[in-house]
Amino acid sequence: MIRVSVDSAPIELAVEVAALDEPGAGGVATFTGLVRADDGVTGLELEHYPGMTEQALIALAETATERWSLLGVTMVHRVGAMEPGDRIVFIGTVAQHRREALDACAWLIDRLKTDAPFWKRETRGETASWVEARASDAAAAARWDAPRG
Amino acid sequence: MIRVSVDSAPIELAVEVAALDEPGAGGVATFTGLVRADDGVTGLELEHYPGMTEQALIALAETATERWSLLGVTMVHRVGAMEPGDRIVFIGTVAQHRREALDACAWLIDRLKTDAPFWKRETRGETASWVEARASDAAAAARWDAPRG
Amino acid sequence: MELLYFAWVRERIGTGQEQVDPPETVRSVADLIAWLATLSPGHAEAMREPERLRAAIDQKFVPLDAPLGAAREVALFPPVTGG
Amino acid sequence: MELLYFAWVRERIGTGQEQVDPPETVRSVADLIAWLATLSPGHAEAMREPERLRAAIDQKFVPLDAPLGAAREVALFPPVTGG
Repeated sequence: MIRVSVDSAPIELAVEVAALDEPGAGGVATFTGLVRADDGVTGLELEHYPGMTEQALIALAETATERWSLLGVTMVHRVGAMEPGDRIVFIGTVAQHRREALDACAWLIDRLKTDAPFWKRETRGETASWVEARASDAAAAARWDAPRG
Repeated sequence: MIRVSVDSAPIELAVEVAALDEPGAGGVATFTGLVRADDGVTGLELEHYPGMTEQALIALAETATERWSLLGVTMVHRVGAMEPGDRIVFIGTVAQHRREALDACAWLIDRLKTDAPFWKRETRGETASWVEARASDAAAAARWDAPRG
Repeated sequence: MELLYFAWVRERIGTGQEQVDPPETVRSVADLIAWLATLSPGHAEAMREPERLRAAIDQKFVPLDAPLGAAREVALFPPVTGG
Repeated sequence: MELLYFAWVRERIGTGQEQVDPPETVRSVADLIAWLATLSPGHAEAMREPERLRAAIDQKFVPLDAPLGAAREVALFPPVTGG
Protein backbone atom coordinates (compact mmCIF):
# COMPACT_ATOMS: atom_id res chain seq x y z
CA MET A 1 0.00 0.00 0.00
CA ILE A 2 1.27 3.46 -0.89
CA ARG A 3 0.38 6.37 1.37
CA VAL A 4 1.51 9.93 0.63
CA SER A 5 0.66 13.02 2.62
CA VAL A 6 1.67 16.70 2.44
CA ASP A 7 0.22 18.57 5.37
CA SER A 8 0.86 21.52 7.67
CA ALA A 9 -0.16 19.50 10.73
CA PRO A 10 2.60 17.98 12.90
CA ILE A 11 3.70 14.48 11.89
CA GLU A 12 2.41 11.94 14.41
CA LEU A 13 5.01 9.19 14.49
CA ALA A 14 2.93 6.64 16.35
CA VAL A 15 0.14 6.99 13.78
CA GLU A 16 2.50 6.74 10.81
CA VAL A 17 4.37 3.77 12.21
CA ALA A 18 1.19 1.90 13.11
CA ALA A 19 -0.07 2.44 9.54
CA LEU A 20 2.95 0.46 8.28
CA ASP A 21 1.53 -2.88 9.46
CA GLU A 22 1.28 -5.12 6.40
CA PRO A 23 0.56 -8.87 6.28
CA GLY A 24 3.66 -10.85 5.33
CA ALA A 25 6.06 -8.12 6.42
CA GLY A 26 9.49 -9.17 7.69
CA GLY A 27 11.11 -5.76 8.02
CA VAL A 28 10.03 -2.16 8.43
CA ALA A 29 12.50 0.72 7.94
CA THR A 30 11.76 4.34 8.73
CA PHE A 31 13.50 7.66 8.41
CA THR A 32 12.42 10.84 10.16
CA GLY A 33 13.96 14.19 9.33
CA LEU A 34 13.89 16.94 11.96
CA VAL A 35 14.43 20.68 12.03
CA ARG A 36 17.86 21.17 13.54
CA ALA A 37 18.44 23.98 15.97
CA ASP A 38 22.10 24.40 15.11
CA ASP A 39 23.52 27.40 13.24
CA GLY A 40 21.18 29.63 15.23
CA VAL A 41 18.09 28.54 13.31
CA THR A 42 14.95 29.63 15.17
CA GLY A 43 12.34 28.66 12.60
CA LEU A 44 11.78 26.93 9.28
CA GLU A 45 9.14 27.54 6.61
CA LEU A 46 8.43 24.89 3.99
CA GLU A 47 6.92 25.95 0.67
CA HIS A 48 5.80 23.42 -1.95
CA TYR A 49 4.09 23.06 -5.32
CA PRO A 50 0.60 21.72 -4.55
CA GLY A 51 -0.39 18.99 -6.96
CA MET A 52 3.08 18.38 -8.33
CA THR A 53 4.42 17.54 -4.86
CA GLU A 54 1.94 14.72 -4.32
CA GLN A 55 2.56 13.41 -7.85
CA ALA A 56 6.33 13.45 -7.30
CA LEU A 57 6.05 11.56 -4.00
CA ILE A 58 3.69 8.97 -5.48
CA ALA A 59 6.04 8.46 -8.43
CA LEU A 60 8.96 7.86 -6.04
CA ALA A 61 6.89 5.48 -3.91
CA GLU A 62 5.82 3.51 -7.00
CA THR A 63 9.37 3.27 -8.33
CA ALA A 64 10.65 2.06 -4.95
CA THR A 65 7.81 -0.45 -4.62
CA GLU A 66 8.74 -1.99 -7.95
CA ARG A 67 12.53 -1.91 -7.50
CA TRP A 68 12.51 -3.45 -4.02
CA SER A 69 9.23 -5.46 -4.09
CA LEU A 70 7.84 -3.44 -1.19
CA LEU A 71 4.68 -4.41 0.62
CA GLY A 72 4.07 -0.83 1.77
CA VAL A 73 5.45 2.72 1.54
CA THR A 74 4.53 5.81 3.53
CA MET A 75 5.84 9.29 2.64
CA VAL A 76 4.73 12.20 4.79
CA HIS A 77 6.10 15.70 4.35
CA ARG A 78 5.17 18.65 6.50
CA VAL A 79 4.78 22.11 4.99
CA GLY A 80 4.33 25.61 6.47
CA ALA A 81 5.92 26.98 9.63
CA MET A 82 8.01 24.76 11.88
CA GLU A 83 10.31 25.03 14.89
CA PRO A 84 13.59 23.32 15.76
CA GLY A 85 12.91 19.73 16.83
CA ASP A 86 9.77 19.44 14.66
CA ARG A 87 9.53 16.55 12.21
CA ILE A 88 9.78 17.66 8.57
CA VAL A 89 9.54 14.33 6.82
CA PHE A 90 8.73 10.71 7.57
CA ILE A 91 9.51 7.80 5.25
CA GLY A 92 8.46 4.24 6.03
CA THR A 93 9.03 1.09 3.98
CA VAL A 94 7.78 -2.45 4.51
CA ALA A 95 9.27 -5.52 2.85
CA GLN A 96 9.61 -9.25 3.32
CA HIS A 97 13.33 -8.90 4.06
CA ARG A 98 15.38 -6.27 5.86
CA ARG A 99 17.71 -5.33 3.01
CA GLU A 100 14.85 -4.28 0.70
CA ALA A 101 13.16 -2.19 3.39
CA LEU A 102 16.43 -0.47 4.43
CA ASP A 103 17.66 0.24 0.90
CA ALA A 104 14.29 1.51 -0.29
CA CYS A 105 13.99 3.84 2.72
CA ALA A 106 17.45 5.33 2.14
CA TRP A 107 16.76 5.70 -1.60
CA LEU A 108 13.44 7.43 -1.00
CA ILE A 109 14.85 10.11 1.29
CA ASP A 110 17.82 10.67 -1.05
CA ARG A 111 15.54 11.05 -4.07
CA LEU A 112 12.93 13.12 -2.23
CA LYS A 113 15.69 15.68 -1.60
CA THR A 114 16.27 16.17 -5.34
CA ASP A 115 12.97 15.13 -6.97
CA ALA A 116 10.16 16.72 -4.97
CA PRO A 117 9.25 20.43 -5.21
CA PHE A 118 9.84 21.70 -1.68
CA TRP A 119 11.72 24.84 -0.67
CA LYS A 120 13.02 25.66 2.80
CA ARG A 121 13.36 29.13 4.27
CA GLU A 122 15.26 29.37 7.53
CA THR A 123 14.70 32.06 10.10
CA ARG A 124 17.48 33.20 12.42
CA GLY A 125 15.95 35.75 14.75
CA GLU A 126 14.83 38.61 12.47
CA THR A 127 16.54 37.29 9.32
CA ALA A 128 15.01 34.83 6.87
CA SER A 129 16.93 33.17 4.04
CA TRP A 130 16.13 30.51 1.44
CA VAL A 131 18.20 27.37 1.92
CA GLU A 132 20.59 26.68 -0.96
CA ALA A 133 20.47 23.25 -2.59
CA ARG A 134 23.54 21.18 -1.72
CA ALA A 135 25.74 19.36 -4.20
CA SER A 136 25.99 16.54 -1.64
CA ASP A 137 22.26 15.88 -2.02
CA ALA A 138 22.56 15.55 -5.80
CA ALA A 139 25.53 13.21 -5.29
CA ALA A 140 23.59 11.12 -2.74
CA ALA A 141 20.69 10.72 -5.16
CA ALA A 142 23.01 9.92 -8.09
CA ARG A 143 24.94 7.18 -6.30
CA TRP A 144 21.88 4.89 -6.56
CA ASP A 145 22.18 4.97 -10.35
CA ALA A 146 25.82 3.80 -10.29
CA PRO A 147 26.60 0.10 -10.81
CA ARG A 148 26.42 -1.76 -7.50
CA GLY A 149 29.58 -3.13 -5.86
CA MET B 1 22.28 8.04 24.73
CA ILE B 2 22.51 4.27 24.39
CA ARG B 3 19.50 2.18 25.37
CA VAL B 4 19.54 -1.61 25.16
CA SER B 5 16.74 -3.94 26.20
CA VAL B 6 16.17 -7.70 26.01
CA ASP B 7 12.68 -8.53 27.18
CA SER B 8 9.85 -10.99 26.68
CA ALA B 9 7.27 -8.18 26.61
CA PRO B 10 5.96 -7.00 23.21
CA ILE B 11 7.94 -4.15 21.62
CA GLU B 12 5.92 -0.93 21.74
CA LEU B 13 6.95 1.05 18.66
CA ALA B 14 5.42 4.34 19.74
CA VAL B 15 7.34 4.21 23.02
CA GLU B 16 10.63 3.26 21.37
CA VAL B 17 10.33 5.89 18.67
CA ALA B 18 9.43 8.63 21.14
CA ALA B 19 12.47 7.69 23.25
CA LEU B 20 14.69 8.55 20.28
CA ASP B 21 14.16 12.30 20.76
CA GLU B 22 17.60 13.88 21.17
CA PRO B 23 18.51 17.57 21.15
CA GLY B 24 20.35 18.52 17.96
CA ALA B 25 19.02 15.55 16.00
CA GLY B 26 18.57 16.00 12.24
CA GLY B 27 17.68 12.44 11.31
CA VAL B 28 16.26 9.34 12.98
CA ALA B 29 16.40 5.93 11.30
CA THR B 30 14.68 2.82 12.58
CA PHE B 31 14.44 -0.82 11.64
CA THR B 32 11.83 -3.22 12.97
CA GLY B 33 12.05 -6.96 12.34
CA LEU B 34 8.85 -9.00 12.43
CA VAL B 35 7.95 -12.68 12.66
CA ARG B 36 6.89 -13.67 9.16
CA ALA B 37 3.96 -16.02 8.69
CA ASP B 38 5.27 -17.47 5.45
CA ASP B 39 6.55 -21.05 5.08
CA GLY B 40 3.72 -22.16 7.37
CA VAL B 41 5.38 -20.78 10.51
CA THR B 42 2.85 -20.65 13.35
CA GLY B 43 5.16 -19.61 16.19
CA LEU B 44 8.68 -18.51 17.06
CA GLU B 45 10.69 -18.97 20.24
CA LEU B 46 13.72 -16.80 20.91
CA GLU B 47 16.43 -18.12 23.24
CA HIS B 48 19.38 -15.98 24.33
CA TYR B 49 22.43 -15.92 26.58
CA PRO B 50 21.49 -13.62 29.48
CA GLY B 51 24.31 -11.26 30.36
CA MET B 52 26.32 -11.84 27.20
CA THR B 53 23.40 -10.66 25.03
CA GLU B 54 23.17 -7.27 26.69
CA GLN B 55 26.98 -6.89 26.57
CA ALA B 56 27.00 -7.74 22.86
CA LEU B 57 24.26 -5.21 22.07
CA ILE B 58 25.94 -2.48 24.12
CA ALA B 59 29.25 -3.16 22.35
CA LEU B 60 27.54 -2.83 18.94
CA ALA B 61 25.77 0.37 20.00
CA GLU B 62 29.04 1.87 21.26
CA THR B 63 30.90 0.98 18.08
CA ALA B 64 28.15 2.49 15.92
CA THR B 65 28.02 5.64 18.07
CA GLU B 66 31.71 6.20 17.54
CA ARG B 67 31.84 5.28 13.84
CA TRP B 68 28.85 7.48 12.85
CA SER B 69 28.94 10.15 15.60
CA LEU B 70 25.47 9.16 16.76
CA LEU B 71 23.47 11.20 19.24
CA GLY B 72 21.42 8.19 20.30
CA VAL B 73 20.99 4.45 19.75
CA THR B 74 18.21 2.12 20.86
CA MET B 75 18.40 -1.65 20.48
CA VAL B 76 15.46 -3.71 21.70
CA HIS B 77 15.24 -7.46 21.18
CA ARG B 78 12.33 -9.58 22.22
CA VAL B 79 12.86 -13.09 23.64
CA GLY B 80 10.55 -15.97 24.48
CA ALA B 81 7.44 -17.03 22.58
CA MET B 82 6.12 -14.98 19.65
CA GLU B 83 3.54 -15.22 16.91
CA PRO B 84 3.59 -14.21 13.24
CA GLY B 85 3.33 -10.43 12.95
CA ASP B 86 5.02 -9.83 16.32
CA ARG B 87 8.04 -7.53 16.45
CA ILE B 88 11.30 -9.38 17.19
CA VAL B 89 13.76 -6.51 17.09
CA PHE B 90 13.81 -2.73 16.99
CA ILE B 91 16.85 -0.62 16.13
CA GLY B 92 16.79 3.17 16.27
CA THR B 93 19.60 5.60 15.51
CA VAL B 94 19.75 9.38 15.87
CA ALA B 95 22.30 11.60 14.16
CA GLN B 96 22.79 15.15 12.97
CA HIS B 97 22.54 14.06 9.34
CA ARG B 98 20.50 11.42 7.55
CA ARG B 99 23.37 9.40 6.07
CA GLU B 100 24.89 8.65 9.48
CA ALA B 101 21.54 7.61 10.98
CA LEU B 102 20.64 5.39 7.99
CA ASP B 103 24.03 3.71 7.64
CA ALA B 104 24.36 3.08 11.38
CA CYS B 105 20.87 1.55 11.53
CA ALA B 106 21.59 -0.81 8.63
CA TRP B 107 24.97 -1.74 10.12
CA LEU B 108 23.48 -2.47 13.55
CA ILE B 109 20.85 -4.90 12.28
CA ASP B 110 23.41 -6.63 10.02
CA ARG B 111 25.86 -7.05 12.89
CA LEU B 112 23.20 -8.00 15.44
CA LYS B 113 22.40 -10.98 13.19
CA THR B 114 25.95 -12.33 13.50
CA ASP B 115 27.28 -10.89 16.77
CA ALA B 116 24.56 -11.31 19.38
CA PRO B 117 23.77 -14.64 21.07
CA PHE B 118 20.16 -15.29 20.06
CA TRP B 119 18.70 -18.53 18.70
CA LYS B 120 15.37 -18.90 16.93
CA ARG B 121 13.17 -21.98 17.00
CA GLU B 122 10.28 -22.01 14.57
CA THR B 123 7.06 -23.91 15.14
CA ARG B 124 5.00 -25.21 12.23
CA GLY B 125 1.92 -26.78 13.76
CA GLU B 126 3.23 -29.68 15.88
CA THR B 127 6.82 -29.48 14.63
CA ALA B 128 9.54 -27.26 16.07
CA SER B 129 12.96 -26.74 14.48
CA TRP B 130 15.97 -24.56 15.22
CA VAL B 131 16.60 -21.99 12.51
CA GLU B 132 19.89 -22.50 10.66
CA ALA B 133 22.27 -19.55 10.38
CA ARG B 134 22.37 -18.17 6.85
CA ALA B 135 25.53 -17.47 4.86
CA SER B 136 23.80 -14.35 3.51
CA ASP B 137 23.76 -12.87 7.02
CA ALA B 138 27.50 -13.38 7.43
CA ALA B 139 28.02 -11.79 4.01
CA ALA B 140 25.79 -8.83 4.91
CA ALA B 141 27.78 -8.22 8.10
CA ALA B 142 31.11 -8.61 6.30
CA ARG B 143 30.34 -6.14 3.53
CA TRP B 144 30.70 -3.27 6.03
CA ASP B 145 34.35 -4.19 6.54
CA ALA B 146 35.14 -3.98 2.82
CA PRO B 147 36.67 -0.77 1.42
CA ARG B 148 33.92 1.71 0.58
CA GLY B 149 33.02 2.60 -3.03
CA MET C 1 -0.20 30.14 -20.34
CA GLU C 2 -0.28 29.93 -16.55
CA LEU C 3 2.96 30.66 -14.75
CA LEU C 4 3.75 29.60 -11.18
CA TYR C 5 6.66 30.93 -9.12
CA PHE C 6 8.07 29.49 -5.92
CA ALA C 7 10.49 30.51 -3.16
CA TRP C 8 12.71 33.53 -3.98
CA VAL C 9 11.47 33.61 -7.57
CA ARG C 10 7.97 34.23 -6.23
CA GLU C 11 9.24 36.82 -3.74
CA ARG C 12 11.21 38.81 -6.32
CA ILE C 13 8.35 38.87 -8.80
CA GLY C 14 5.87 39.69 -6.06
CA THR C 15 3.29 37.08 -7.00
CA GLY C 16 3.12 33.28 -7.09
CA GLN C 17 0.93 33.03 -10.16
CA GLU C 18 0.14 34.96 -13.35
CA GLN C 19 -1.31 34.46 -16.82
CA VAL C 20 0.97 35.45 -19.71
CA ASP C 21 0.73 35.37 -23.48
CA PRO C 22 4.33 35.34 -24.77
CA PRO C 23 5.10 36.05 -28.46
CA GLU C 24 5.59 33.16 -30.88
CA THR C 25 9.36 33.54 -30.79
CA VAL C 26 9.30 32.19 -27.22
CA ARG C 27 9.69 28.48 -27.88
CA SER C 28 11.68 27.04 -24.94
CA VAL C 29 11.74 27.53 -21.18
CA ALA C 30 14.98 29.50 -21.65
CA ASP C 31 13.23 31.77 -24.15
CA LEU C 32 10.42 32.29 -21.67
CA ILE C 33 12.88 33.24 -18.92
CA ALA C 34 14.55 35.81 -21.21
CA TRP C 35 11.20 37.24 -22.21
CA LEU C 36 9.89 37.38 -18.62
CA ALA C 37 12.99 39.39 -17.62
CA THR C 38 11.67 42.27 -19.80
CA LEU C 39 8.30 42.52 -18.05
CA SER C 40 9.17 44.40 -14.84
CA PRO C 41 12.09 45.16 -12.53
CA GLY C 42 10.88 42.36 -10.25
CA HIS C 43 10.79 39.88 -13.13
CA ALA C 44 14.22 41.07 -14.26
CA GLU C 45 15.65 40.47 -10.78
CA ALA C 46 14.07 37.01 -10.53
CA MET C 47 15.33 35.94 -14.01
CA ARG C 48 18.77 37.55 -13.69
CA GLU C 49 20.66 34.26 -13.25
CA PRO C 50 18.94 31.57 -15.35
CA GLU C 51 21.51 28.99 -14.23
CA ARG C 52 20.02 29.25 -10.72
CA LEU C 53 16.51 28.48 -12.02
CA ARG C 54 14.73 25.17 -12.44
CA ALA C 55 11.47 24.54 -14.28
CA ALA C 56 8.48 22.26 -14.53
CA ILE C 57 6.02 22.00 -17.43
CA ASP C 58 2.59 20.69 -16.46
CA GLN C 59 4.03 19.51 -13.14
CA LYS C 60 6.99 17.56 -14.55
CA PHE C 61 10.59 18.74 -14.09
CA VAL C 62 12.17 19.74 -17.43
CA PRO C 63 15.59 21.13 -18.42
CA LEU C 64 15.69 24.81 -19.35
CA ASP C 65 16.14 24.01 -23.05
CA ALA C 66 12.87 22.06 -23.11
CA PRO C 67 10.33 23.25 -25.70
CA LEU C 68 7.20 24.80 -24.24
CA GLY C 69 5.03 22.92 -26.75
CA ALA C 70 1.40 22.98 -25.65
CA ALA C 71 2.29 23.72 -22.03
CA ARG C 72 -0.67 24.84 -19.94
CA GLU C 73 1.24 25.39 -16.68
CA VAL C 74 4.91 26.39 -16.41
CA ALA C 75 6.60 26.74 -13.02
CA LEU C 76 9.91 28.48 -12.31
CA PHE C 77 11.76 28.06 -9.04
CA PRO C 78 15.18 27.55 -7.42
CA PRO C 79 16.65 24.05 -6.98
CA VAL C 80 14.50 22.12 -4.52
CA THR C 81 15.50 21.79 -0.84
CA GLY C 82 12.93 19.52 0.80
CA GLY C 83 13.28 16.55 3.12
CA MET D 1 34.46 -24.63 35.18
CA GLU D 2 30.89 -23.66 34.48
CA LEU D 3 29.47 -24.78 31.15
CA LEU D 4 26.42 -23.24 29.45
CA TYR D 5 24.57 -24.78 26.51
CA PHE D 6 22.05 -23.12 24.21
CA ALA D 7 19.52 -24.11 21.54
CA TRP D 8 19.90 -27.67 20.21
CA VAL D 9 23.15 -28.18 22.14
CA ARG D 10 21.16 -27.63 25.35
CA GLU D 11 18.36 -29.89 24.15
CA ARG D 12 20.64 -32.78 23.20
CA ILE D 13 22.56 -32.65 26.47
CA GLY D 14 19.38 -32.25 28.45
CA THR D 15 20.54 -29.33 30.58
CA GLY D 16 21.52 -25.72 29.97
CA GLN D 17 24.19 -25.59 32.62
CA GLU D 18 26.64 -27.85 34.42
CA GLN D 19 29.88 -27.76 36.41
CA VAL D 20 32.73 -29.83 35.01
CA ASP D 21 36.32 -30.49 35.98
CA PRO D 22 38.12 -31.58 32.81
CA PRO D 23 41.59 -33.21 32.96
CA GLU D 24 44.69 -31.08 32.41
CA THR D 25 45.07 -32.34 28.85
CA VAL D 26 41.97 -30.31 27.91
CA ARG D 27 43.57 -27.04 26.92
CA SER D 28 41.41 -25.57 24.13
CA VAL D 29 37.69 -25.28 23.40
CA ALA D 30 38.13 -28.02 20.80
CA ASP D 31 39.73 -30.26 23.46
CA LEU D 32 36.79 -29.53 25.74
CA ILE D 33 34.29 -30.50 23.03
CA ALA D 34 36.10 -33.79 22.40
CA TRP D 35 36.21 -34.55 26.12
CA LEU D 36 32.55 -33.63 26.68
CA ALA D 37 31.58 -36.09 23.92
CA THR D 38 32.76 -38.92 26.20
CA LEU D 39 30.53 -37.97 29.14
CA SER D 40 27.12 -39.31 28.04
CA PRO D 41 25.17 -40.30 24.92
CA GLY D 42 23.47 -36.85 25.02
CA HIS D 43 26.84 -35.09 25.20
CA ALA D 44 28.14 -37.28 22.39
CA GLU D 45 25.16 -36.39 20.21
CA ALA D 46 25.55 -32.64 20.94
CA MET D 47 29.32 -32.65 20.24
CA ARG D 48 29.11 -34.97 17.20
CA GLU D 49 29.78 -32.22 14.62
CA PRO D 50 32.20 -29.68 16.15
CA GLU D 51 32.14 -27.63 12.91
CA ARG D 52 28.49 -26.79 13.71
CA LEU D 53 29.40 -25.47 17.17
CA ARG D 54 30.35 -22.00 18.27
CA ALA D 55 31.78 -20.96 21.65
CA ALA D 56 32.13 -18.12 24.09
CA ILE D 57 34.59 -17.87 26.98
CA ASP D 58 33.50 -15.60 29.81
CA GLN D 59 30.81 -14.13 27.51
CA LYS D 60 33.08 -13.32 24.55
CA PHE D 61 32.89 -15.23 21.25
CA VAL D 62 36.05 -17.25 20.63
CA PRO D 63 37.19 -19.61 17.85
CA LEU D 64 37.20 -23.31 18.69
CA ASP D 65 40.99 -23.42 18.85
CA ALA D 66 41.03 -20.75 21.58
CA PRO D 67 42.87 -21.80 24.77
CA LEU D 68 40.63 -22.21 27.81
CA GLY D 69 43.16 -20.37 29.98
CA ALA D 70 41.55 -19.33 33.25
CA ALA D 71 38.02 -19.50 31.83
CA ARG D 72 35.31 -19.42 34.48
CA GLU D 73 32.33 -19.76 32.09
CA VAL D 74 32.38 -21.56 28.75
CA ALA D 75 29.31 -21.61 26.51
CA LEU D 76 28.70 -23.93 23.55
CA PHE D 77 25.94 -23.31 21.01
CA PRO D 78 25.03 -23.33 17.31
CA PRO D 79 25.69 -20.27 15.10
CA VAL D 80 23.46 -17.39 16.27
CA THR D 81 20.18 -16.59 14.50
CA GLY D 82 18.76 -13.48 16.15
CA GLY D 83 17.32 -10.30 14.73
